[in-house]
Amino acid sequence: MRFGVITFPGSNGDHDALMAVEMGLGQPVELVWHTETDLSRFDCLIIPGGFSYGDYLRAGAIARFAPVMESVRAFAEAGGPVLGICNGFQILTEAGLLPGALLRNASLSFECAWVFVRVENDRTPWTQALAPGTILRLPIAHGEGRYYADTATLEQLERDRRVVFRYVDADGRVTPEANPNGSLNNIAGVCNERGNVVGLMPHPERAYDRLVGGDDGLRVLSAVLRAGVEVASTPRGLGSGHTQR
Amino acid sequence: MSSTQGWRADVYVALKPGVNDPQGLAVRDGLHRLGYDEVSQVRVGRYIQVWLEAPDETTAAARVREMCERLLANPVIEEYRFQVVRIDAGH
Amino acid sequence: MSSTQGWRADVYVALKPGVNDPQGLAVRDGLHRLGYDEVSQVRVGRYIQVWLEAPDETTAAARVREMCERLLANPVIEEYRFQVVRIDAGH
Amino acid sequence: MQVTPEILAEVALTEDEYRLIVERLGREPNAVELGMFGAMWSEHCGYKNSRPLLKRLPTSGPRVVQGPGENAGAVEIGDGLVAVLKIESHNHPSAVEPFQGAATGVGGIVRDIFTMGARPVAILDSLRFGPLEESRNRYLFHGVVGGIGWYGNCLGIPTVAGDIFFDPGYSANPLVNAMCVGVARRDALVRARASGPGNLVLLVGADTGRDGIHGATFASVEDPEKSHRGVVQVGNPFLEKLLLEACLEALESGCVVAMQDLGAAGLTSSTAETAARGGVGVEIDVAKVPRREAGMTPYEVMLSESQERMLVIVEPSKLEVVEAIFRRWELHVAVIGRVTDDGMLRVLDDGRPVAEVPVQLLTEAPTYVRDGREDPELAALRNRDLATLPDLARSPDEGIGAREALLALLRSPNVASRRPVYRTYDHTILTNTVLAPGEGDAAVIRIKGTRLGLAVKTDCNPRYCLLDPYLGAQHAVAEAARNVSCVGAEPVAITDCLNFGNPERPEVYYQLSRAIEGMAVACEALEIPIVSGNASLYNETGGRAIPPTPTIGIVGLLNDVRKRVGLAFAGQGVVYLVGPAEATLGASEYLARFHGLTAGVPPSLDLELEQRVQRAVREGIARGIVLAAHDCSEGGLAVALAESCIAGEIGGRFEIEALVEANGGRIDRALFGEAGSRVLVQVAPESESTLVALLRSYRLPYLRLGETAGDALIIGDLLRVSLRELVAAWTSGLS
Ligand SMILES: Nc1ncnc2c1ncn2[C@@H]1O[C@H](COP(=O)(O)OP(=O)(O)O)[C@@H](O)[C@H]1O
Ligand SMILES: [Mg+2]
Repeated sequence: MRFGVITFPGSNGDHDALMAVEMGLGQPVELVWHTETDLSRFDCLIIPGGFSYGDYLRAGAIARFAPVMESVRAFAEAGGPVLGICNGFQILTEAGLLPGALLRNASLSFECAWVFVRVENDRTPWTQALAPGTILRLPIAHGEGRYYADTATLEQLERDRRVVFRYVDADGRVTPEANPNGSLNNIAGVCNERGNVVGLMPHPERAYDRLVGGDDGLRVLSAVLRAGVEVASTPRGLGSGHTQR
Repeated sequence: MSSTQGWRADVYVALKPGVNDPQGLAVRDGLHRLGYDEVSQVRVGRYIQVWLEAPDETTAAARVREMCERLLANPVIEEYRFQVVRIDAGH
Repeated sequence: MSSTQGWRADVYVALKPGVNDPQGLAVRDGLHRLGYDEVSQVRVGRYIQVWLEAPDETTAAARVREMCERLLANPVIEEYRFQVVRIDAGH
Repeated sequence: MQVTPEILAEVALTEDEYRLIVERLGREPNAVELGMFGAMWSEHCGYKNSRPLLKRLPTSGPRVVQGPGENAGAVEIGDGLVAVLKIESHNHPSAVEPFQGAATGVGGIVRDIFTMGARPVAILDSLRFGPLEESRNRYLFHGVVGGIGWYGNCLGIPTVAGDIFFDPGYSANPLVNAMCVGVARRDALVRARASGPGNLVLLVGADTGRDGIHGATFASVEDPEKSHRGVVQVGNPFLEKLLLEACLEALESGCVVAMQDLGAAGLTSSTAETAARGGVGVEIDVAKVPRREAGMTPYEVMLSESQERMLVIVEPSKLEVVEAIFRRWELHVAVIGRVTDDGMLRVLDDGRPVAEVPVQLLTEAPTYVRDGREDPELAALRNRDLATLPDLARSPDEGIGAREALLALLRSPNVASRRPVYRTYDHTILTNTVLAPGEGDAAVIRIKGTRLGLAVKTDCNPRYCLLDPYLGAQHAVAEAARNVSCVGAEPVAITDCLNFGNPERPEVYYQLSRAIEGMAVACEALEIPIVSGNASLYNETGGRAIPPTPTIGIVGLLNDVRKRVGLAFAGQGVVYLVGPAEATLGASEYLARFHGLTAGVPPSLDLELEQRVQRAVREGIARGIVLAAHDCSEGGLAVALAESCIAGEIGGRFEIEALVEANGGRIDRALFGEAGSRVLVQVAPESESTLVALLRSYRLPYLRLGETAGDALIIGDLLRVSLRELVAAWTSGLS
């Protein structure tokens, strides 16, 4: 499967996504600059984390108007799998491809930590290999990750089982303490109606190698491949990119 | 372009009343700590000044409204208002 | 306390002229990208609403000015202005 | 121009210095030139007071590829790679506007690294504030931490380590030292040396505004709030991220002759320094500098410290290629001048000359060697007899016991968990962080595509340095090195930041010169070269200097990053104290907290023993014997035990009667006294004899303390504290 990683000025999780797919999954992957419009060569898309356009105004607000976003929309409408991570999630909500919005963390500060999320929905391409109830340990790193939607939208999301990931404690319980940013209903990730577009605040692309904290993220990224992929626990070699990162 | 004039739009964006505003709470608590007990509530929003050219006030306002709808405010969580003021050339 | 009344102060905080405003630059560029070429400059600041009790408008304004100086604005890089409006009890 | 004392004060030059300029120039400088001299001859750029002393530092070694003199130092780490490192202060700007001051400090140090052609892989921050009880200090602390996080997080470079210390001596003058580490291929390392007359000088990145004019000068005088008149700099990390990617790509293209970031003294210093290093001249036209504001004078353009700008020198035939790279990253490029062969820095304003000065004259500020004298009050504090202080009570009903003392120390802002700070720093981005903040004595990052790992940390105990700058600086080096050794890494390079008061005062000059001597001696003994550094003098207000603070930033190398250990006790095992049994209350955290005293002689330090301790610990880790290692620093042995228990979520039962005996029967010294060269190590029971043999082979003093188990920390009959209580105390100190 060929992965495309959409990159905006100010994206900074692009390289991690590239590494996760290349080193963790061993799949072909390319960075796609925001001015490109032809996405036909890709089987799935990742919109990575970062601070697109500095996240000035609102996270993701300016990026949603980048030329590439029209093509992302078309790709999504055609049913192609799209994963928005962190800033990518924010961009997808700003673009209206996912419902709701991501507000400043309740703590008012940036939060970097490893958290637990529970898989709630296995009908998306990004979770199809994961049984509902599966607990994943993933890093978060964001200042604006408090999921919000108005009451009607929230009820509908829950009714349609479109909440994909929820913050939980190590035992899988949904508790206020397990919620790192004040998200409504402990929501960590949601999907669109069709299920092919998923956004989440935690970073599966940073969790592909046990040496640097864990590899649960690969279970999300690899779900999109129909066949399971063996999990790497050691670096598999030099990634692309012009200098060491 | 036909003769245009300089305008400044003062745009005020605030969270909708139902949306939880921890920043407002934090500022209120900060004010209480400083002894301003008379403060009951605080909300924090954005104040955006946009300098633009337009042939007349109606056009300026229409353009600014569009900018608000498309970029400056997110209707899911925010509401906005603005006023347009005439400015001398070169502000 | 003697009879007090409810007030709302609308406080506008903006960077002083001359201070680099990367947010404003980014928003301006964003607007240009959307085709609003008539926009020459954007500055982004804060809009803070403070609900408070005070016996009269003069007192309310004096207190709010103090809050601005001490907490709401950073005089090193920001300037502020505000207006105080009377509100009905219980807003 | 009539040169008045006021004008000289404005540019912070003395009358003698002015006369020297006139003499060397053969004429009076004009206003623009005088401003340029003021900036270049400031302590910040010119190192007037520190340069003669800095000659003492050992800067060479088999791994050194680039020592001091460039934007950053570099050492070889194997696989054809170098680690590039540099630390820098942003103390004065942070005192005025903590958030932006700290943010732009990060921005500046990161530029120093990528200018060398290295990809920045880690940021560190070393912070000093007055006590948090004062609201102004809390404001500074939160602002600084916020600014560091904002800038580094936005750039996507993990902030992985640092250190924080609170002391009343920093109330008026907080310290913000930021360090950055990068990795480059050895053969791709670039120097900031202009060459090739006729080559073009490009200015890339942000437009120029009136930001921070006189910043360099301002960093070299007292009372920042009063002296600072320019516009406070506001950082734009988004722009810096673009600049970082574009510069690395441009350097990689091979089309760039030299690159230099614009830091203190802006265009003046970047053009002068690049020209001086290359032995050439530079001519620029300020009219070609893109401005953010109308009406700026040549003087303002030359001295502006607007952030996120870079000077790039290219051959004319490569201009198009380089421009295209920067344009792709949506950055402005302006050709502002060219390299010349006459050794002059010539500034034009739309073709009209406004300044013309020999480059050498600008970059070679006069230096001063002064007489130092120790402050007798500090000597008296050091000589204070601590033996008369009452010891802790053996049992709680007889007075304050060990248990209360331990909990109070864990709550001390100097000891408590730093999580409230580092959780706001993105430390997982780039997916290299093997040991995150709080997990080991140093952070460890891997280098992808290799087995290598880098261990990084900053350190400096200002109390030790206040009471004895020579010994204190040795401790700073030794502790930094010990911290990287405790994760299994060999210390390979140091970058230092000298934060001191006004060197024109003999008491401060004494501290500065003694600290540098101490650093030099320790670096020699431990065989660690100093490859870069920074001096921040004049940190004082109203005649009160900060405690001398020679911050040490260190990089260690792991040949196999999988063989690192953290500080967390890993399940059940046996715990040893490696190093001297004897500790002292002198200059300790315990003394400050319980007796309100900063006094006494700091712990003695045997550098030869220190070297052996570190070698043994590293060997134990490399051989896979050691499960956990933790250096004993502020708070002494009991605090170190508690920290390893907390991190490992396991208790332990330890006996320290032998230690009490070695410490004159005093419980306080045994539990909370401080000493150098001390490391706690945990091994599996079956490895005990191997460990002992290893320690013997290094002829090291050691003590078997006991075993880890259960959910309480028990030290003899002196204290018993549940893990829950330990955690509650330790996590409350900074939040
Ligand atoms: N300012 C900071 N930024 C990031 N990490 C920090 C900072 N200060 C301390 N830390 C981290 O917290 C942990 C404890 O630091 P410290 O108390 O300085 O350790 P030690 O006493 O062993 O030198 C280390 O992992 C350190 O890197
Ligand atoms: Mg410590």
